[in-house]
Amino acid sequence: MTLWLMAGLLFTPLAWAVLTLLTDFSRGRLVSWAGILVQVLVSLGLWLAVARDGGFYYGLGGWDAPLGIELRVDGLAVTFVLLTAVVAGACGLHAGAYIDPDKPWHRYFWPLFWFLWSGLNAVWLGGDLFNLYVGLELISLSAVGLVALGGQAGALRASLRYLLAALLGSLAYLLGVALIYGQFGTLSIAGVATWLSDHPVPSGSGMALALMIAGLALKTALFPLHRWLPPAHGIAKSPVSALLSALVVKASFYIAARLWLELGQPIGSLAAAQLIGLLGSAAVVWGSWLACRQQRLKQVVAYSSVAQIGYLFLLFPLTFSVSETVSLQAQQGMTLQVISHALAKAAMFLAAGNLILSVGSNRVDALAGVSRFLPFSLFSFGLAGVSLMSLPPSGGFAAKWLLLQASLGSGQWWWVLVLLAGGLLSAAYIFRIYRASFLESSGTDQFFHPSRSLEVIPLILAMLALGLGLASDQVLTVMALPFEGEGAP
Amino acid sequence: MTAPLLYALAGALLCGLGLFGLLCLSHLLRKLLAFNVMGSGVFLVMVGLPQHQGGPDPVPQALVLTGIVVAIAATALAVVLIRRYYHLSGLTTLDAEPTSREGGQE
Amino acid sequence: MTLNMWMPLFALMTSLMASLVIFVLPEQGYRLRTAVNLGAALVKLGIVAVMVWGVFHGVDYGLSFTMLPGVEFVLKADALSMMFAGLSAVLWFLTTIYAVGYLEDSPNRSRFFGFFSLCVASTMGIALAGNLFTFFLFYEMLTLATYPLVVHRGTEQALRAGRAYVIYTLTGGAVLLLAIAWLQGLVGDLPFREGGHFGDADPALHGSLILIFVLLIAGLGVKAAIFPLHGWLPQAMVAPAPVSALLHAVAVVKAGAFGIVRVVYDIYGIEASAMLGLLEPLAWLAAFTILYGSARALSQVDLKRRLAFSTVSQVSYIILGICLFGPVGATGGLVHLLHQGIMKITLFFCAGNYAETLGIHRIDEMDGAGRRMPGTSLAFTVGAFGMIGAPPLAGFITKWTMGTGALASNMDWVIGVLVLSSLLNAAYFLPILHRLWFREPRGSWPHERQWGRLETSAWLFWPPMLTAAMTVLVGVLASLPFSPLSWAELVVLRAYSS
Amino acid sequence: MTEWLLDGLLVIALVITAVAALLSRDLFRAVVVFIAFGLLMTVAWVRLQAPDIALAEAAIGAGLTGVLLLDAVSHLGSKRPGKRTQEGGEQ
Amino acid sequence: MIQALRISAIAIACLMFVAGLAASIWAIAGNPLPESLPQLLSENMSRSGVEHPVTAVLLNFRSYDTLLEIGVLVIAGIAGISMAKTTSLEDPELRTSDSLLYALQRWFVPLMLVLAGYLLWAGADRPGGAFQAGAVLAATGVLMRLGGIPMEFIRPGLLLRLGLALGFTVFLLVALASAIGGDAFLAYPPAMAKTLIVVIESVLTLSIAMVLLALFVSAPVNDAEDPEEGGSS
Repeated sequence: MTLWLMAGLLFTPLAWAVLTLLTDFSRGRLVSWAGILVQVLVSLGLWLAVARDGGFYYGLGGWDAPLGIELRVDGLAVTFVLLTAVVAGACGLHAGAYIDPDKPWHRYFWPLFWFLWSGLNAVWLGGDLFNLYVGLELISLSAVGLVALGGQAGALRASLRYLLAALLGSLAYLLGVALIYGQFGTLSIAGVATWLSDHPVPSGSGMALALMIAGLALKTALFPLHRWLPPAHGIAKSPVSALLSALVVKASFYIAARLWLELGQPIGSLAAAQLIGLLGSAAVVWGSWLACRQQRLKQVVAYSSVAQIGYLFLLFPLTFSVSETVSLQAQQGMTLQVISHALAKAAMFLAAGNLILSVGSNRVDALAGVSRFLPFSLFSFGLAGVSLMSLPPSGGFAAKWLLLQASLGSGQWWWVLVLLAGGLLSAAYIFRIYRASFLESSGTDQFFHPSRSLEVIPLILAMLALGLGLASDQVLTVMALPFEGEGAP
Repeated sequence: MTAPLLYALAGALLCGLGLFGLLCLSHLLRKLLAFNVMGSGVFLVMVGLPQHQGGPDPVPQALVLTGIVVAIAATALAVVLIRRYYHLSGLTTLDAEPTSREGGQE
Repeated sequence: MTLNMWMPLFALMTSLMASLVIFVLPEQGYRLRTAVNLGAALVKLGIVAVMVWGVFHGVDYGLSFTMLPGVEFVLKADALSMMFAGLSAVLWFLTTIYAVGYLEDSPNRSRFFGFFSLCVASTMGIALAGNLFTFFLFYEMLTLATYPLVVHRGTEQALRAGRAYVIYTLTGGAVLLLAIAWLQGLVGDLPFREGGHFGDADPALHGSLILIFVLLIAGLGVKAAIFPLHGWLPQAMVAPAPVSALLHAVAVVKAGAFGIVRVVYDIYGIEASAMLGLLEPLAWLAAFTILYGSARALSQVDLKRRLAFSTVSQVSYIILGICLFGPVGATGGLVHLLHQGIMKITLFFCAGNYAETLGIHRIDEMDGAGRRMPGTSLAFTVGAFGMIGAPPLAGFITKWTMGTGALASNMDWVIGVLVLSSLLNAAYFLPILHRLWFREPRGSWPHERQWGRLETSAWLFWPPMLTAAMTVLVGVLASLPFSPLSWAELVVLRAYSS
Repeated sequence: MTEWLLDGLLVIALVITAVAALLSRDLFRAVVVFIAFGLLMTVAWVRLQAPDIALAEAAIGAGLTGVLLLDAVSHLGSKRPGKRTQEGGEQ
Repeated sequence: MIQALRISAIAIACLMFVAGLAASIWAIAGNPLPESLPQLLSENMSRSGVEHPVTAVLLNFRSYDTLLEIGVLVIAGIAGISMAKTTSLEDPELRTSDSLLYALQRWFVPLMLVLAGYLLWAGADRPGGAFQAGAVLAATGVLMRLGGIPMEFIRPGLLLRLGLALGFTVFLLVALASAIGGDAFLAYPPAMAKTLIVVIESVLTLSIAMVLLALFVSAPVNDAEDPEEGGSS
């Protein structure tokens, strides 16, 4: 059974990528609906299986690590797989209605979309350093392709910038992998961690970890390496922006976090941990500040991603040389932040796309009167905003609460200030949008009303982000499941 | 000091060169060249370092083979993007940003 | 009893569901929306009435589940929660009636009533929250739900007020969150418990506890509009009259005051607060706010703005009362939670009536309005005299009880504050009454009154009449069981006996 | 000894061609030098006992990449659509 | 001035980076290797179905990597042709009348085709394989293209897309079949391993050549544009 689920998870996106390559956009849409259904079911099935039996390692091709590639299927991984199924599924459905099927180049949307999805699944489940590299490239290149799809000069400039940043990040990561292989003779993260647990740390491995994390930080757009992100996320089509902000940046962060949690304690140093935390804080402040100053709606949302990503990097100082409880709290906080930001940001980008479609302009000032005539899309945007401001009962709030507890518990009170200030700053840019939309400019409804299906999808995502806070204990229990060591099922 | 180690160190140097090029050169095709130089450096480290002690090792060789294919894919994609970008805007660099600067410059 | 377990949730859900249904209803569905609104309000009144009866007889209403590792989501009903819940249930009903009339032809009613119900749901949650964490959840939800109400008109002025409101309250919320998280990290999850938790706190923790108390008060003080943190309140009066009524009388300021009561009584415990030396400075601050608010009210020419500063002053009575460190004084403070609500909502309803019917916004336009709108003006007069503290109205009961309490706990200076504040109250209310009744109208009114018809729409007319009647009744019948005074005595009794 | 000399010379040549490819004033020449760099890399792979990579490098690294880039250079240098702002080869 | 400062700062940073990297490499080179993968590899070679270790790693032990890598290649191809001119590929400017090139091509093309075939065939037990063969094939195509030989099949139509998808599809089908018949995704039955690998390699060669060629050919771009959401409208 599990075999089938795994095969389905790895196989469907790739197969659907090929299938949709052979059709045009409209037929690709039908095919993709079926694929989304399959993916959601398979992901859910795997999630349930892991929730029941615990995690396991899965050796591809029947070869175990270190010779073959092993997938690590644990609670965290399947949670992210499920998250991807939900968010990417929603974006796919939205895109089906949102993207103009008559433009001939849009037929290539679906294959790229499915390749992106397969890359994401590969990354969530990956346990092999080089395989993660290939997965990352799969994600980056399809993301670049999606950004550039049918775009004008601005979109191409953004995608080129994105491509160069992503390639540089991958190379830095690969260099780190090369050093790791040179040192440990294996590519399996678990193998390295096991070896390190009963041997002294060999000299020179610090550089390897630093390179990998630096490369991944560049791909995650950690301040000050964030400058490629806002143009790319701001200029892409809304479903694409949603995918990029919600999932793609999380993939590289996820690898960095996995590496840090497995190897950070032996190899890392306090200074490095604090430095990364500091950069994350700077991202929170600087990203929010720039978001407040943007004139265009999607740029606001894109800069907000820069800020929200900053929170994630507080994981590094909060898990280094701290007590077991604090570390657990920080990990849980990070996970909730990833999930809630993915849901909320996807909802926000999709809603922003709807708003732009209705208003006919991407400027923030153009939103005047929207609250009166398009309450629905605005409402989704607002709900997603609640989660980004980390106000209760959203998942963002739960994450912030856990991170607060972790900071206070470890005595690193300076992160508390960052968390609180970040919440207020995000409120500043989100309320700016509310404010613009509440302004009563004219009494007539001159807006285009998008179809209901376009409006419902962001609303559902936003509701999920909001409700996550109430259900976070249940979500966290699945992630903390015991891991069943070696033996595959 | 063995020959593979020498190549690994040369790889390190090429990485640095490529990095410098990626950061400093403004012409997009030059950036692409720099990326390829840096990639070659990484591949040299990848193969050279493990072979320093153990002799020929097929695993990193296979990895590098994969890496080369990924690199050519990325390069080819970049070339297409650059040419289209040039076609639409007449620019070959990303430096001068005529539009998209309002409000949010950094 | 499983039903009892779910009762608090039902009380919460009535308005939450109403809000969701209203959001979905089309803008034109006027009748249906009104029906949903009033129906939900009535159901909620019923539920709350049952719970008041139950709490009086010692029934335990409680619901909890784990929300995050180490943190529970707790809803439970005790005497104090029922006080606030009862107030909001009654006034929600009346305000809804009023708002239906007030917004008869204005746009965005769906949005308005949706957030209006959401706001009441948050208030209910605040009342029924069983620990600080849950309290905070609803406290922030209230901020969000009220923002669209404050900026409802969509004018530049409204948006400015909304911005001030959000900056103040969210900053306060952040400070509060810090305090709560810190407390949680220090001592774990604390349910609200009569008598508090820190009666025997480790002396090593005293420093942190004092600091946390200051943060808690600072966070809650924003909504309670304590002196340096009150700036948003006068600005927020640009909102439509029912919103002001709700903001000032029930929801926002009361949420802050109620939170302070919770912290002092049910988290720190009154003895521990006194032992840590926290009450005295708070009392001084409250006293200053009372006088400051009244003094500022004197110079306002806009009617609603004057009422707003009056609110700043009146809410601090509650805080002053609980700081008196004695059962009698505390009763005075708590009962004002209800009394101030009833009186202030009367005044805002009347101000809304003047604005809506006659277009009056400034005090100097009110000359002779008493003859044009005798019912409304009568209600206004009752409310104003109540505020001043004339016997036997609601305000008198408060001031009398507090004065007695102050004497009992040897804080004689409070008497001075009470007297001075009453004089100031008189000084800013009596001129209005004089204008209403004893001056000639300056010109003709936009709509002259027709014989045989109410002075304004029935939706607008009856709510202030009812609340005015209540102002009289709670004063006259203060000694009956289930009157606000006896209920406050019950709360205080339970707080002090444990 | 000769092997060391060969390796040393090869490494030096690699670095020099890399520098030249990056810093050459003329873009066309830069690409040509880059192809030379690719050929040197092929030799380096042979020296590292990696014939597979050497083959791939010769075909892909030097061959295809080179042609691709040369084609791009000629395209970017010759036809000028739209506004002409920057010269291709300046740095 | 600022530009010069910036460049020298970056240069210094890169130098420090090289120094740090070299130091780490030096340190790592001095440490003993805890695990010897080559040994493990040679022990398992007999079960891989091929003689050449690199091919075994690429197409058996780490075949998932290769599968995804072909995915990367196909993505690049898709992204490339998504920007190609859809109407006419035959850009007259591209036709070169260079007689040298023409002569070269007459001699080279058949030679290169043979070379590609050899590389593919050799892959199983000697250096060589799908990538090299595919690259050579693509290079042949490029040469033909530069020589102005029309290649209708590269037009972004169904045929091209089929070609792009072909290698990947076969690989995927094998993977799926192994999941159905065998015990894991991508686990070949040992008896059929060699056949399967050869089949996969052959179609991969075609596909790789196709993708690279498509990327080369699609470089001339179309003018069609979408309105930008995030642009400055």
